[in-house]
Amino acid sequence: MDFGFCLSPSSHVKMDSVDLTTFNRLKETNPDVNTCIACGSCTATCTAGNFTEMSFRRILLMLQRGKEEEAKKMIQRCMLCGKCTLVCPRVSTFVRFC
Amino acid sequence: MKENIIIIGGGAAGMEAATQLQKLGLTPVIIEKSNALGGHIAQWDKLFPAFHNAKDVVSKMFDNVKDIKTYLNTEVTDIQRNADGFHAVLSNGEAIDGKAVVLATGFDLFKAERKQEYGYGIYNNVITSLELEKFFRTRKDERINNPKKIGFVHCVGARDVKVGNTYCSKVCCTTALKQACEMKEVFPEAEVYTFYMDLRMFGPGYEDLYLKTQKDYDVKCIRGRVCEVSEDMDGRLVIKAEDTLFGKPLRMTLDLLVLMCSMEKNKSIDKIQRQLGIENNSDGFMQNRDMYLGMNDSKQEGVFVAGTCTAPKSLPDTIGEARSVAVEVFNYVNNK
Amino acid sequence: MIIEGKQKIWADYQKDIPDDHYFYVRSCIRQAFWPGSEVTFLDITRNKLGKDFYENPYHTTCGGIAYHSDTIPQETAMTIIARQFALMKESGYENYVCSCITSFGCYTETLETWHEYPELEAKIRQYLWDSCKKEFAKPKYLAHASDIIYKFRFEIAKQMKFPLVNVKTGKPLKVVEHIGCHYSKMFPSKGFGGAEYPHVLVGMIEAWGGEVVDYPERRHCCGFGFRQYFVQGNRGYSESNTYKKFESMEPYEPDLIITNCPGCPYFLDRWQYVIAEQTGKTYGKNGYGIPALTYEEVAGLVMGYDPWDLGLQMHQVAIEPLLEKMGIPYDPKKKYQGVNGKDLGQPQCPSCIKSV
Amino acid sequence: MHPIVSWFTIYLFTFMGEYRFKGHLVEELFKDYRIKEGMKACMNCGVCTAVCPAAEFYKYNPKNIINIVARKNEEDLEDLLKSDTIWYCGECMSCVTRCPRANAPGLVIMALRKLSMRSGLYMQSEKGRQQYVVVKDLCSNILNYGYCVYPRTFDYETHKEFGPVGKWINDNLDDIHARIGSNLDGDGPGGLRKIPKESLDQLKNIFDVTGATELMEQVLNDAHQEAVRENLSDEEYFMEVYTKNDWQKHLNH
Repeated sequence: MDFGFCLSPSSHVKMDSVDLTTFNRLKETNPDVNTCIACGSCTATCTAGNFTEMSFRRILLMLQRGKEEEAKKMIQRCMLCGKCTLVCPRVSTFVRFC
Repeated sequence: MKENIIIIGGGAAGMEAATQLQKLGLTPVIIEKSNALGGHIAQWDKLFPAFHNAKDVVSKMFDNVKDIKTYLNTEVTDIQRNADGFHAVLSNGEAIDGKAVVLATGFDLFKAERKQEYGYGIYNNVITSLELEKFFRTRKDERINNPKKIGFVHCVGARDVKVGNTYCSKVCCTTALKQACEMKEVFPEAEVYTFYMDLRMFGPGYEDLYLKTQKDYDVKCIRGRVCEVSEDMDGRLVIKAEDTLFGKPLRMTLDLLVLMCSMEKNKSIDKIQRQLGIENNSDGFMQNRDMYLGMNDSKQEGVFVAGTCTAPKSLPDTIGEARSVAVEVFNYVNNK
Repeated sequence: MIIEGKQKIWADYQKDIPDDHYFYVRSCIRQAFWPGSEVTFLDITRNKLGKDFYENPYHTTCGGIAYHSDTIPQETAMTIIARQFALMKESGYENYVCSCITSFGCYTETLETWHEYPELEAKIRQYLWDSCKKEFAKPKYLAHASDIIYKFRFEIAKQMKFPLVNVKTGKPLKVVEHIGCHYSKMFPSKGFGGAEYPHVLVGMIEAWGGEVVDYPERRHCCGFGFRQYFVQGNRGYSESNTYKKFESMEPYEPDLIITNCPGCPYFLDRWQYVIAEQTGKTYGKNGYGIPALTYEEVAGLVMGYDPWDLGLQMHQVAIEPLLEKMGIPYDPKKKYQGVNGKDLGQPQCPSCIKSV
Repeated sequence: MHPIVSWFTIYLFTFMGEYRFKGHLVEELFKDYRIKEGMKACMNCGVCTAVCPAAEFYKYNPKNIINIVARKNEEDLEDLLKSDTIWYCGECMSCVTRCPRANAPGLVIMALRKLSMRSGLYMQSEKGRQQYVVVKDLCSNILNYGYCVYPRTFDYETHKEFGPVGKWINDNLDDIHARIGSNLDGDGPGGLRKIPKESLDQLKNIFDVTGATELMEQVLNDAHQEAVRENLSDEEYFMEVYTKNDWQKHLNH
């Protein structure tokens, strides 16, 4: 029977089932990915971020919350200018991942 | 006996104040309600930010006060001002006179069960930061049974209008990170999460501790206050929070949840405090004379305050105040 | 689970309500969907417990559902409420009890708001006079009808014929309690047991021999959401929230859900049917659902009322497995009969969830 | 001005980017007692979003609502009032229990919704336009029968989840209520009794003096104008709004 509505999927980040494979691989080559303090400097300075939703700190977060596809999509916006690396207070060499 | 300085409270502030007063040539008397000196810090295992043994610091303090007259298991039951200073009646039936009174009465730990949604005292695997510290000392707590996932909740009983404490309890952030690292040391396979609103790393080496927590210990800090804790079929804890940096609600199952309980004013001193005419500040702690130049002075002549009786403080803060109060008392007695 | 921890909270959150002489106000949803519940409540309180519960025929809806669907201003809802209070005073009562949880929330919110903003109270006083020429009054005590049953739960237990026990195994039934959100979430001190571990239904379950199930989504809303149900396009919200609760309670295999809000049992009942139709999933044993009953219905069952007098045939989820577990005799032929045995036909059987 | 003319003006204004309270939205919003009560200061801890049934499914975050309102910025508030966002909340008030700053996002939402309706901005969102359905159903139930929900206007055909049992109840309404002990449409006390005319008149008076009538008529008229614009009868427009379910658009993936 068509009721005119249906069950909606939950938007909760389900930490119990998040797949961290990619993030952990990234972490092995550069432990700096763990040290983000979400200050937003990378996003504020990002050349691509002026025109798109590109935010490096968000990419790191997406990878840690099981949104790998979204992260992959966003990372394509990176123009490899390297400004994020200059401004990061935790000296993350972001541009290397992109 | 007229040169006595009555120090109420034998914790870090009381002991250190007594030590310095003695060096300045006065006669401090410590009145401690419990059966040992040391206060809260004696129950602690390691100290932030560099994991020093609390015992080392405390035992030096014990050494310093070993010649100072100390009453244990004793409370002040009544205190009156007289021409020479103060007359205090003790619970053991004795009475002492003193030129000045130092209130070093410390804090009470927030009773975690008051934050009902966290289920302390209801769900087995919810413990407090103090209980975890005891575990580090004794390695005995049946609730801590090789946990695979551990969470720390910041600001329990702090920054919370609903429990009546709007203030920040200052030391819990750093303590949480310290304890998170220690848990990783004890259980290297465990995943450790902290749920914070702001990480207030206010002292020297504290920010380094934060960096180390992330980089070396792989502790995951999630920005969001834990909203609700419940228990599943297996007795594991289900928590809800918002991952506020990600902007989405988050759910997670944990084996152990540690509540970082805030400091509250030690209320067992309320009667004596009233007798001395010391008011509370807006946070419910004792009001000092001035926030900057009268931190250890009170509005009542001859009554001084030191340590966490006026606000949440770290151990170095407390020791600093204890030394400062000694100078204040010394000047007061000499100028009288 | 450490029960003493909860008991301490329950002891802290006890409110003072009188045990007699109430002005009783009905619930729109309870009357429409569970009419047997109010009939039973009044029969228990008046005839079994010998109390005075007066109903004034001039009372109306409190407007709470319209208020929370944002169709009427706050002042309108408050003036309707003031009119109800005025009727109470006119009838010579000062204890007010309502059947609806949304109402209870509105009454509490209104009284608290008036207390905090006296100028608003003055405004409503004037509105009441302008519109109804009635004298403004406030109740001395405000209670929800489930508070009354809670208060008399042990007296009811004394008259109990069928405890919440499985007669075949002798074990207590596993009962999920679901509290209406507006009972105490806004004002925790106004509910028995507070907001986090309400005792109002737990107390009934324990007094009547059942075992309480505490599951992770216990505190979650049934999903009514007012406008989220009244508009068909929004009902996915409502259904999804109920689904979330059932997924969470499923491993505990509850025998029964008891509610104190009139809306929740409707949603917890009907969404089980819709979930079954849409996904094939049922939460009871052997293709049945889990009955979601009002506290009056449960009180009636344990006291030996006939299930069809209670109106349990108005639930979509079949009640028969529960009746059999409790050893309550029933006549299947009478389930769908009207007055004097009039044949009313039978509802169709749904395809995925058993209804008989 | 004749009411019809004034509604039409509001409607035209909305169409041209004009609306009531333009430039005064913030001022108007902060007159609401629910803002006074529910809006303290937010520290972005997220407990409201964590427990929120709407945030679970919709693009909705109560904490963001509080932050936008706290900014007191006309443009931001206008955007909020014409969005679907404010209509996702279910008013369960679970957020109220938990907020450590004693905010009540649920009450703030109620104030926002009222202003969205009064300003006419609600007509610019799918979920906002639904107020027509809710107002029409609930207000007429109250004014005609004295109940918010009344079984004779609760129809199986538009509530299929009422189920086969619901259909059976619908088909045998008088018999079933008589069997179970309701006093359906009867005199005197009892469940579903006929509410006396005197009481209904008083409800109407209350609606008139407290602004409910004005709000109701505005909503019915906004809907009528929109129906005219879409070349639909009021009934067709009602069903369109009632059933429209662009659900994927609202989900928080």
